[in-house]
Amino acid sequence: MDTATYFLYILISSMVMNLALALYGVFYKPHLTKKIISLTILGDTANTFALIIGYRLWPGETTPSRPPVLVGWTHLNKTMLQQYVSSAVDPLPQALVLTAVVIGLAVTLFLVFLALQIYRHYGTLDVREIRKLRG
Amino acid sequence: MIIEEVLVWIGMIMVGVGAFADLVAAIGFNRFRNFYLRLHAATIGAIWGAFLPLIGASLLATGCYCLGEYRWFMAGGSLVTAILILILAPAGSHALARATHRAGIVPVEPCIVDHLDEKQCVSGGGSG
Amino acid sequence: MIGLGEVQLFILYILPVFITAFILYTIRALRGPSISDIVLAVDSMSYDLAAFLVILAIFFREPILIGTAIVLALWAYSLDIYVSKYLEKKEMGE
Amino acid sequence: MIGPMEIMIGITALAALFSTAATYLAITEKDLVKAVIYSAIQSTIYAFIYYMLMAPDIVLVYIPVAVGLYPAVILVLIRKTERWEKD
Repeated sequence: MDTATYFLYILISSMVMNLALALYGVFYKPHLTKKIISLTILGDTANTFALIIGYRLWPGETTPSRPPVLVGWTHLNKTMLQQYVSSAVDPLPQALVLTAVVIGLAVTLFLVFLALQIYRHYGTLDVREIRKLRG
Repeated sequence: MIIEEVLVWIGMIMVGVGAFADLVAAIGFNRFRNFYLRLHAATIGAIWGAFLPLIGASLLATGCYCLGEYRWFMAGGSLVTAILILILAPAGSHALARATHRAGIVPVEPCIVDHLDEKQCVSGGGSG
Repeated sequence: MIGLGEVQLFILYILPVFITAFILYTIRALRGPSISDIVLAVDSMSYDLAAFLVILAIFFREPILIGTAIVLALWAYSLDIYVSKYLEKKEMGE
Repeated sequence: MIGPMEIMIGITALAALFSTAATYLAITEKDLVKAVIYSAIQSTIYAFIYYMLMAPDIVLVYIPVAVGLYPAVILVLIRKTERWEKD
């Protein structure tokens, strides 16, 4: 196997481990604040998967792949444009992730104030005690 | 043409010294045994490890023609980052040390006299 | 005349020193005994990471990558201030 | 064969391994303030991974949100409720 592919497999395996740990935190931890922290980690890991899909390996041995921002467009000719297109990463997952990060912030703020109201109403944030208090 | 080469050499030397200072600060973070002792290592890591290589990167980007037309943008960005780190890092460390001493969560261990709070002073804390 | 190849080779040689330093910083940040140790370690790690990002931008020859370092330095400082205000037992707005 | 491309992707993989350690500590920590700060370490490492995946605009948005605003908001929540997670 190629060495770069091996390192990419290590990266993807670590991200899968992060996803499993965050899902464990969301499902099995009884405290609501810990659930919110795990939910932020879960969202960030999903965004990282979307970015890994759009990544491209280096086109040459010493020419790195470029970010999808066209710098120096004032004196542009056709060969420069061809070289840019052949070495830039995919911009579509980055646009999607840019939206998802901000929406995740809004969802987290809503959950934080919901947890605050739960604490004012029940006096605790433990899920087991809240379930006990309901009846 | 000689001035650009001198700028690139000075920048490379500054980046090398910054990397070495980074290593020294990281070893100090792992070798010191108390929070108030680790503040010294944090000082080295912030000034010699971040401010100096940023200035060196600014000089290197100024002198290197090979970076293209946008090397002035790179030099200005790294210079602004260096000046911000020079202002912000001591302020942040000082605020954190003051809050830690007021909260009293870390005992002042190699201590001779503590004028702020006498109860936190652990006397005879070995050879600090 | 020093070209880009010599500068890139120098950055490749200086790279393991930075990597060792970041590994040691992360170890201290993960096993610090108190909260202040963790925050101090992540603070110093963020400042050094800003310098490392600028050096990598010179290696990649991309001027658009410079702007991330200044953002990282500023918001690591804000993390310091938040945790200090929490430790001093004050509300966040004071 | 180790070239510059393999070195750069290797650094990214190493950062991903450390982010897994930070995530494990953030999930299994009883002190919630420590959990928040471990989450901040994980966010810093993720920002570095995004940088190495050539997404500087994502880094510009992600650092203020995940290093700056998430710990502030969750520290306000912990200040107003309770700090320790009971077993």
